[in-house]
Parts: sequence; structure tokens; C-alpha cells
Amino acid sequence: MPDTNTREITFAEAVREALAEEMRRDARVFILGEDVAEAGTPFKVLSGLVEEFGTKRVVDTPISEAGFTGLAVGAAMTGLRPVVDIMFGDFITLTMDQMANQAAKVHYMSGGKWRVPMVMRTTLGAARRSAAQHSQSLHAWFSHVPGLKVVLPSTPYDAKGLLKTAIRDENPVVFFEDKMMFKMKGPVPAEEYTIPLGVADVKREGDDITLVATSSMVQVALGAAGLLEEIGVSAEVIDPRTTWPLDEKTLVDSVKKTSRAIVIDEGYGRYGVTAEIAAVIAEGAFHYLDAPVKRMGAMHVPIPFSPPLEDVTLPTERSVFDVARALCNRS
Amino acid sequence: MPDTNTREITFAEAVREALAEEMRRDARVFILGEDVAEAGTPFKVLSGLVEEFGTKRVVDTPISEAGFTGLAVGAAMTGLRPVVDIMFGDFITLTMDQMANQAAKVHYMSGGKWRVPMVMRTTLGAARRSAAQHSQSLHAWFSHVPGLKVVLPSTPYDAKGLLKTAIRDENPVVFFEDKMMFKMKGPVPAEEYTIPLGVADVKREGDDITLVATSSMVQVALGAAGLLEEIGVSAEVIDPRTTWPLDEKTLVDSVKKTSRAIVIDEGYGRYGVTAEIAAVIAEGAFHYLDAPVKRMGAMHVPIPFSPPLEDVTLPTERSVFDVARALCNRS
Amino acid sequence: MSTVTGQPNPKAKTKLSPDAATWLRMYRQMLAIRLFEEQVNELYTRALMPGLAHLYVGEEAVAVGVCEALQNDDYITSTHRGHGHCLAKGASPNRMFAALLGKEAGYCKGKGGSMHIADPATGNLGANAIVAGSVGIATGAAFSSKYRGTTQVAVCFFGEGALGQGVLYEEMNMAQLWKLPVIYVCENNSYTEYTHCSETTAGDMAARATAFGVHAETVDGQDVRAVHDVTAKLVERARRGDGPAFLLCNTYRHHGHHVGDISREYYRSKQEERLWATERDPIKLLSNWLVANKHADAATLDKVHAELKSEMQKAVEFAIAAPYPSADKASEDVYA
Amino acid sequence: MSTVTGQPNPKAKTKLSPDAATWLRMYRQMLAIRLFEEQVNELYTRALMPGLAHLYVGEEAVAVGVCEALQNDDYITSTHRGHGHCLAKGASPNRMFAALLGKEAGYCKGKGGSMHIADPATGNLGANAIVAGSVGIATGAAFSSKYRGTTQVAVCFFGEGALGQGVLYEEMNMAQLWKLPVIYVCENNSYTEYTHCSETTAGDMAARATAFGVHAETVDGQDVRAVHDVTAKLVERARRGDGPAFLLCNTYRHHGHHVGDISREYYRSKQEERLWATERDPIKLLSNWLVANKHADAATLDKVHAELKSEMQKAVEFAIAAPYPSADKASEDVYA
Ligand SMILES: Cc1ncc(C[n+]2csc(CCOP(=O)(O)OP(=O)(O)O)c2C)c(N)n1
Ligand SMILES: Cc1ncc(C[n+]2csc(CCOP(=O)(O)OP(=O)(O)O)c2C)c(N)n1
Ligand SMILES: [Mg+2]
Ligand SMILES: [Mg+2]
Repeated sequence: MPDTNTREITFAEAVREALAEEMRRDARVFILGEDVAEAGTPFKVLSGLVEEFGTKRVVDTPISEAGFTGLAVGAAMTGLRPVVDIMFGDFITLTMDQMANQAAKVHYMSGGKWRVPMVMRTTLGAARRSAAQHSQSLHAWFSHVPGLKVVLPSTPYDAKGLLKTAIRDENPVVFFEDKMMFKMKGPVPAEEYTIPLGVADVKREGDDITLVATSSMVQVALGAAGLLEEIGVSAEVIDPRTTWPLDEKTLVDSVKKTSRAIVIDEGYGRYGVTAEIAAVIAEGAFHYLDAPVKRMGAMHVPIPFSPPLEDVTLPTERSVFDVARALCNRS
Repeated sequence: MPDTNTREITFAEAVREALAEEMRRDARVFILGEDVAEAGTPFKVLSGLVEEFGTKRVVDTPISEAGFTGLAVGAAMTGLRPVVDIMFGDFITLTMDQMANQAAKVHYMSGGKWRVPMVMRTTLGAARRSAAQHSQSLHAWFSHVPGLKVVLPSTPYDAKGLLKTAIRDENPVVFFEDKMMFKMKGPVPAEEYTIPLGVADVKREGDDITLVATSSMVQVALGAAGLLEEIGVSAEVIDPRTTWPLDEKTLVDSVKKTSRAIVIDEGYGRYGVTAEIAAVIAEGAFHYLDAPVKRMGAMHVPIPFSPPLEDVTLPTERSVFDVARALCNRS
Repeated sequence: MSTVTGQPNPKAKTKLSPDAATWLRMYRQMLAIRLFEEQVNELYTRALMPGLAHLYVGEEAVAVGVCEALQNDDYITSTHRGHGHCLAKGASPNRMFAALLGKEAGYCKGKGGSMHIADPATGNLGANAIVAGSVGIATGAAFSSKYRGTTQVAVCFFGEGALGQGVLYEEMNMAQLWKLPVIYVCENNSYTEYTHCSETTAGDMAARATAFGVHAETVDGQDVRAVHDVTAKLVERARRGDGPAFLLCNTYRHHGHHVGDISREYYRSKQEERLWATERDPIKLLSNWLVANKHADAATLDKVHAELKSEMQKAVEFAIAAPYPSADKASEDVYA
Repeated sequence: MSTVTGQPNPKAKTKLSPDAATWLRMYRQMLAIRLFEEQVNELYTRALMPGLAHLYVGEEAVAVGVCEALQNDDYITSTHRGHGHCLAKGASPNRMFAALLGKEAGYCKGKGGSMHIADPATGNLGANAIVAGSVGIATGAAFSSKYRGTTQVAVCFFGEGALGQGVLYEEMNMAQLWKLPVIYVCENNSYTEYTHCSETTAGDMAARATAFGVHAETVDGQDVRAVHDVTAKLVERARRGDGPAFLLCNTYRHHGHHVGDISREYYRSKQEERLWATERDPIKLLSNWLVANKHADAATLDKVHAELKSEMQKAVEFAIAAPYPSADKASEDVYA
């Protein structure tokens, strides 16, 4: 990261900057979604864009997630670069046919002739007291579908650099933003940069245990790493940044060094992203592991509304710390 | 399995018998789907049911997968037991909101007050030269959703016993049938029986390696086990039968005995069912494993139409045999 | 159904011409919803409520006019803006507030919150936080009622934003094909979250039902008497086996999309808001009519107001004092 | 667009009154589709074709009447019953057959098969095996055309079964809101797979478009001249910026739902089939008209038939002789 002209901006601002820069650079890029224009989305992530780019390029839609996602597929095939906004990640349920049966397959089914360069931006994450239909982290579904790429930024810096790359990608890319992170600040260079998809980032180096964490869980893992340091355990925190393509080598190499791993992701634990990553590590670092790879995800329940219930469904710094400590045989 | 009065019937007949018996037993059970009545579905699985139960209980729908699945949720909540037919598993894309946001969550969100006792029957499996939108095995998506149960029968016997249990279950259950298996014959008792959900079945006992296989892959695994026997490797073949609930103990215990495992499932390999099962085994049998758990699934590509292409996307007896042989250090 | 204060509804069967007592009961019910929602806003402002809530203030005549035409065992489904529907169908304010605060005593044991009130005892199949998410459920309940041979009717409430969801058309098609006793009540308050319906809705709203052969009516959603009359007819029709109907109610939400939506001038004018709050307020319109027609005098109405106010106050206190569920409850109720 | 035999279409711009040569070209094109499909049936019967195919026989006037009103760079999307649309938009029979046999020389390099013919060179965005699966794609292409400031029109073909899919209504709503140049061509052949449309479709088909403000027309889908005339008007309208249209074409498939659907009497009568094959066959209707109006004599038409027959024969031979892709191609083209 160049450290000249680096400012502290929020995650939301980083996303907005990425969009604005790409829209200035490429007239084909446009935004499509519910309440994206004057309202700038309920999270205000897009505030100001319609003022600069007009309603031709920042398009308010009806509440038709399947419909406008499908429309974006066709627009992408015929020369545009849509960025679709799905307000809550829970609503991707409505877009699965357009994404999995259309967007993901058009290129292959046409023998490589048609392309679908589109981005779907959506959210993940619980802890907002929004209950079961507004709190899910469903990125495992898209990660399972060949033809899609899936991005999970965890810092303002990553969000900006990865989103710009996603917009320039020739394929359908799904970009998940943690709702709780929009106001988080971090350093972002003023000069332009991009981050390639498929390259994991070592968020913290360490020797004793690898914490593989995605999106919202990266801060949790870093917090746990801080607690572990206090008991003399040096944790490495790695953020894959994209679940597909997946940077297996960086993950496996880290575990070969540390011999222990926990995979932490906010999706449901069962049949989720942690399973794939744990399986990759367990296979790739088989001869180096001193303990089984542990997985931590959302409790396998619909997310409850009540604060004391919701709070126990998610991995926390403390719970990660506890699992790590046990794994390292410290008491 | 009681062996008196056991007949050889096809998988399709077993499904039909289960439905007919449950419909006779319980007037609340009805069938809803496209071309289910006079046509008995394109696969003819339901032939004859409308003649016995009439169009009130075997209901042809418009081509509205989301619509009739949603309707089934409401019918289930208010005293009926719908069995929804989704012709090809590829079309579950259209039902994800109804299944994941409604059916799966109603019970929990209502604090346990409403129930959704419904079954969705659908298909999985490639190799029919039907191309990318009619060949997928997407059961990993449903397995990821708390509140749903997921069943993957691999024999006529299992199909009948599990479907009867699914219909009697108080929860939404998704039942995946392999399209290529409908004509496969197997022994099925004439007397009534049911099979509990969440109990794996050892399809073949062995000592040297565990092949965990689901649905269409069970026959493949059994075939591979036969080939392995020829080179002196004794393979145990275990069919979990349900991905949720998952009978972890049976799987882990087997691998504790054999020390080696391959997990084989026809879904896409990445972020699929094999990942969860492999992770469960790698953790549960950590101290017993002599080699990494291997995973075999569909190649991570949309299923191609052309026979020579489609054929290489799926695990085969031979490819399972090869992986197993290498894992057991035989040459 | 019961009124908000718990008296059983004396009607054995829908009456087409309600008497003064009925209008007064509707007045009480509308006012109860209004005062309930004012308390919700308070709870939010005082940071006592987790999350957000979508207030029904201004739209009370729809829920009350419709639900008064239903029996207790008729079904409703509701939306993110659902408190009014639930109360009108007979929910208790105590347990509603407790639900909103995530307390164990609440409907749904704290698991659902503001957007997921459900209650089998009053035929409430549940509020739904997915726009149009309950259209299938309501249609399925009507299917079930017909299949089981009861005369239960299902009412599906949704905002005009739900007209954007394709599943609505899939359901209306099946409802009409199979003549299901379901009434789709579209609450057209002109806005989705922050976008006017003219930007999201082409053609004619009611025609979207008639295109599927579904009988449609349009009514002034601020006039509880009109809403009730037309609903009573549609309910009779549905019970008779004549099939589904679509009822378009033109209405308005006084508050923002949710309690936190305070600065609204970028999407609608203060003047417009003022107009609806003064000239078109459903409670004022009814109280004026009650007084003008000598069905009630000002003192009676004031007394109702005072009673309800204290009832709501007590309900809030009940909810605040109620305990949270213990954390181990999180993993219960996933499977039946 | 090109005709099936590869001659470039001489029209610089849609003409509203085609001359005899044009009608003759349409005749040739319809017959080409008919003969193509007969070969497909042969290939299936002789077990030379992997999988199944859905024949367009009987519906040729729709694809040809519509596509003749389009330019090469206008877009179409197609369905599982898509061979006719693709040929009418200019696809080569050689590469079509090769695609159906899974050969490398086929459209899509053998990856798509019968249900996924796509071809950027002729504006074919692709056939789609999901019912209504391409409605979004076509609407998006129209959005793109308007955004980019071209006059390209997108035509979305689908069967009346697609009226059951909610996404169609979502797209029509946006198309009308944004006045997109898209024409939804509904091929009503009265059946989905094995179910009559009266069992699946409530209300009025065309009203399902007008409810969204979308201009709708209904036409005899067996009369290629009528289909062409009305399409030409709708295309002009769309190019002018007047927005989307819905064209309901009443037609019939002579064969089963797919090549393997042989015993059909449980869902439709032989008598009905016979009627459509004899009295309502689009090719016969046109040839009768051509001869009656002295635009062509029987000998000319016979010659066309003979030419096409040999062309199709050669195309099939080409496809049979063409090599399969090598197995390593399976993992190519997943990502661009
Ligand atoms: C499928 C879906 N898309 C988007 C949302 C986010 N959302 C919640 S309420 C709302 C607006 C609803 O408008 P309307 O249906 O008119 O109801 P109103 O709020 O006006 O009562 C939106 C877009 C959602 N909850 N579900
Ligand atoms: C979403 C979806 N549901 C079901 C199917 C299975 N299916 C294939 S074709 C068909 C019938 C289509 O009928 P129609 O749209 O009228 O087209 P036609 O075959 O008559 O040309 C069905 C149900 C499918 N391909 N996609
Ligand atoms: Mg509204
Ligand atoms: Mg049809």
C-alpha cells in the first residue's frame, strides 16, 4: 500500500470512491437497484453519485430483485457494465436463478462467445437486531457456483481496490459488504490502485496458529490475536479476500508454518465457507497439522432478534480466543 | 430390512409407493407441481396417482416454482402436508426465497408456534445430455440453511423409507432424487417400513478405506469398491442418506477404523457437500488419519452438453478407484 | 376476533351494515394502533428498542376496516409495517411491545421482533420482512381452507411496493384458477422506502389483478367505513366460493419509512405530509363523522383516548420490565 | 439478418409492405426450419443425437414473420423450443446440427446443445432452458441499446407457459417504466409440456401486458404475413422510442413436447392435431396464398423444397462427420 497521500476514510466512502472512479473512467458502468439514486441506499453508501452521474447511470428500480438482476445480465452481454445493488444479502434468494442459471453460465454455454461483466454488490452480517430475514451471510451459495467470483472485503482499503477490479472483470462478480463495517475507518491512498482477485492478504503475521477470517470476522480475528498475544500465542491472521478464486497456497503455506488453524466466517457454519477452507487446509497441510482445523461460523439457527440471543450466534473475539487457546493447549 | 415379501421394484416405483401409502394414510397429504397429474411428471414417477387420488390431491400447477412452493408453505402452516414437485433440481433457484427465507424460518421466527410440515421432491444428477441448466446437483445450498432437512436416497429401499419419514416430519424437508436412478431396481419389502432421518447406512463393510458417497455416487463408490477388492483393498462404503441431520458419528467411526477416506458427491466440488463432510471427518478422526481426506465432486464448470465433455465432469468408478489406490499407496 | 382490549367480537358472522357500536369499536381499535405506534416511536427515541420499526400511523383505517370484517379463525399475513394488522386481528399490546423489545413474553419469545409478529390464536400467520414474502403463505392458507372444506378466508396485506415482486402474479394466477378464498389488500401509500410509486409502477395498479381474472376494487384507505364495507362484500364473496379479490387501498404513512427516517424532504414534501396528516387522517375523519352523526360525543371519544393511553402505557411498562430469554434459547425452535 | 442459405438480407430498413420476393424468402425460411426439424427428429429416431430436442414444426410463421422484421444487429432471445428462432435470425444449419450433436464445430463448441444455441454474429443472445429465463436478458439488451443510443430492438420469444413465471411481469414493468425497445413475443401453442393453458392461465393473456401499460397485440401465428406486418409496426414503434410491446401469437406445435413425446392422447386429441396440421399449417397457408396470388407457381415452390432438402441433408452429414471437442475443453470457457 503506497503511504503517500493516504487518508482515513470509511468503508462506505471507499466503496463510493471505487464506484465514482470507475464510472468516470468508463461510461459503460452504471448502477441499478432499489433506492440507489436520491436516497443513496438505506446505508447511504451511494450518496452523491446520482448528483454526479445522473439518473441515467444511477437507476432506481422497482422492488424486483430477480427482474433487475436479469436485466443486468442482458445489459452486460450487450456492452454495458452494470453494478447491481441488492440491499440486504438475504434477498439474493430472489436472484439465484438469474445469477446461477443465467449470469454464471452464459459464457460457458455459449462456448465463450457471450460475456457477462457485471457486479452484484450486496451485504452480509448480523448483529443489527434485524432478525432472521435481514441478517444472513449467504456467500457460500454463490461460492459454490462455477462461473461466479465472490469477493469479501474486510477493510476500506480492500473494499476500494477489490471493487474496482471487480468492475473491470469480464465475469459476474458478487461483492459482499458487511453492514456493520460501513462506518469503519481505515487508510486508503488518494492515488488509484486496484487489488487482484484471488490473492489472500496476511492481516497480521504470527507463528503459532493461523486464523483464517473473512469479511466481518477479520476484525474479530485480529482482536482475538491481540488477546492471544497476551498469553504468549502468536497468531497469524489471513484474509482470503475472495472465496472464488481462492488463494489456497497462501492459506496452506501459513498453516504449514503454524501447524494450527481456525477458519472463521459469519455464514452459517454448516455446509458453509469454513468447510471448504478447512478441507483445503486439512488436505494441503496434512502432514504439518498438530491439531484438527477448527471452524467457527454463525450458529446453525435462523438469526434471532432478541439481543441476548443474537449475540450468542456469532463468533466473538473471546470465543475465537478460547478455541485458539484450547487448540494451542494453553490453559 | 425384513426379507419376507421383498420385491424388486424400481426407484421410481418406490417413490410412488411411498406417496400412495402416505396419501392413503393421511388425507392431508397432497401433491403440487407441474405436469404431476395426468402426465405423472416427465419422468413418469407419479403415474397413476391422480387416478387414485383425484385432481384435488394431485394438483397440476402453472410453471410457477416460486409461487407454488410459497403456496405449499402456507398450506403446510394451516393443516395440510404438501409434497411439492420441482421437476429439475436446477429450478430450485426459483424457490430459494420461499424455502430459505420462509419455509425454513417460520417455525423459529414464530417462537415455535407455526410449523411447516412440507416436502419438496426434486432431482439431481447429470449425464443425461441435458446441458448446464438441467443437470445440476444443488443440494449443498439447502444443506446450508438451518430449518431445512435434506435427504439424498440412493436405493429404492432408502427412497421409500426415507420419503415416508419425510412426509411425516413436522419440518420442511427437501428430497433429492437422482434422475438416472429412476429405473434402477432394488429390493423393497411389501410391508410398511420407515427409515429415520439422520442415520447413515453402511452400504458395504471394509477395513482399509472409507468411501463416503451420496445419492448417485453410492453406486459409483460400490463399483470402485469392487475394483479395489481386486487389488486387495477393502473399502467401506457409507451413505449418510441425509446431509442434514448428518450422522457424524457413523462417518467418523468408520474412518477411525480405516484411517483413510474419500468423500464423493455429485454436486460441484467447491463449497459443496464434500467440503462439510470432509471437514467433519478431518476433525473427528484427526488422530486416526493416515492420509488427507480426499474429495470428489462434479468438476467446477457448468455441466457441458457434449458427451465426451460431460463424461469427464463426473466422478466414475475408475476415477474413485484411482484416487483410492493412490491414497492407499498401492500402484 | 378480539379488539385490542380483549373483548370478544360479538359478531357471529360478518354484517354488511354495522351499527354505531361497531363504528365506535373500530374507532377504538384505530386509536389503539395510533397510540401503540406513538409508544414505539418513543421507545426508539429513548433507545429502549433494539433495531428499527416501521410505523403504521396514518394507515389505521385499512387494517381495522379489513380485520373487522373477519372472524377470529380467518387468516392474515402481514408485512414489515405490520403492527397495525396484528393489533387489528386481535394481538395484545403487552405481548406486542414485549416482542418489539426482544423479551421472552413477547410473541415469538423474542425471536422475531417487530417484523415477525405471528400468532396462531388470532389467525395471524405472521408478518414478513421480505416484500411480498407472505403472498404465497396467504394463498396457501386459502388453498388449505378450501381443501379442508372450511369457510376461512385469508387476507394478505402488502404495500404497493410488493407489486414489483413477480411472485405476487404467480399467486394471483393460481388463486383465480382454483377460486381460492384469499383477499390481496394492497396498501398504496405512494412510497416504497424512499421512492415514489410513479417511478416504480407502470400501468394501472388494479389492472394487475384483473389481468389475471381476479376481481379488483379500489377504496379510499382513509375511510374506515368504506374499507370495511367493501371488505365485508369481498369476504362474503370469498366464503361463497367465488374466488380471490384484490383490494387497492389508497393511504399514507405519516412517519418515515422507519423510525429513523427523519429527513424526508428529498423524497416527499412537508406540504404533502401536512395535507395527509390534517385533511386525510383516518382517525379524525371517523371521529368527525361519529360526532356529526351523533354516534358519539366528544367526551366519549376523549374517554376512549384516555383509557387507551393508559392501557398502552401499562403495556410498555410490562414489556420493559419483562425478562429477556436466556441465551440457551437461541438454539431452540429451529426444528419442530 | 441473413436467410438460412446465407444470402444477406437486402433490406436496409424495415419495410412495412414487403414485396413478393420477400414473401418468397419467408416461405423459403419457414420451409428450411420445417426441414431442419424433420432432420432433428430423424437424428433422434436413429439415436444419433444425444439427449432430447423440442421441435418447432407448426410454429414457423412466428419466428420467420418476426425475424424478417428485424435487422442483423437487433437482438433475440430464444427458448428450449428454439431452433426456429435461431435459424430465422440467420444461424447456419451446419453449425446448428453440429451443436445438436455436441460437436466442436457447433455453435457453442458443443457445450450448449439444442437448448443453448447462441450467436453474437446474428444478435442471438441465446436460447434458454429455463422457462422465462431469458426475459431479463432481452429486457437488459433493450436497456443497453437505449443507454448506448443505438436503435437496436430486442425480441424475447417465449411460450405461453412463461406467463406463469413472475419475472416476466417484473421485466415488463421496468420495460414500460423506462420505455425500452423490447418486444415480448408470446408463442401460445396452448400447451406447456403436457397441460393445456386453460388449466394454468387465469384471465386474459394479453391483459397481462396491458396491465403494466405495455402495448399488446394479438395475431394469428399461422399467418406469416400477419405476424410480419404487426411485428414491423411494433419494431418501428420501439425504434421510435415508444417503448415495449407484447405480441401474442396463437400457434400450435405439430409434434410432442419433445422428440420422445409420442403418445399424446391423454393431453390432446388426434383430431385437434390433424386439424392444425392440415387446415392451419403455416407453410401450406402461405404457399396457397403465394400460388393463388400468382407470386409463385408450384414448380418454383417445389424447386425451393428440393434445394433446401439437399442443403439440410448436407448439413446433417457435415455435423455427423465433424469431430467432438477433446475432453480437456470441458474446463475452458468457465471464466472470460
Ligand atoms: C424482497 C425485498 N426487497 C427489498 C426489501 C427492503 N424493503 C423493505 S420495506 C421496502 C419498501 C416497501 O414498500 P411498500 O411495499 O410500498 O410498503 P410500505 O413500506 O410503503 O408499507 C423495501 C424496499 C425487502 N424487505 N424485501
Ligand atoms: C423454470 C422452469 N420450469 C420448468 C421447466 C420444464 N419445462 C420445460 S419446457 C416446459 C413447458 C413450456 O411451455 P411453454 O412455455 O408454453 O413453451 P412450449 O414448450 O409450448 O413452446 C416446462 C414446464 C423449465 N425448463 N423451466
Ligand atoms: Mg408503500
Ligand atoms: Mg406452450
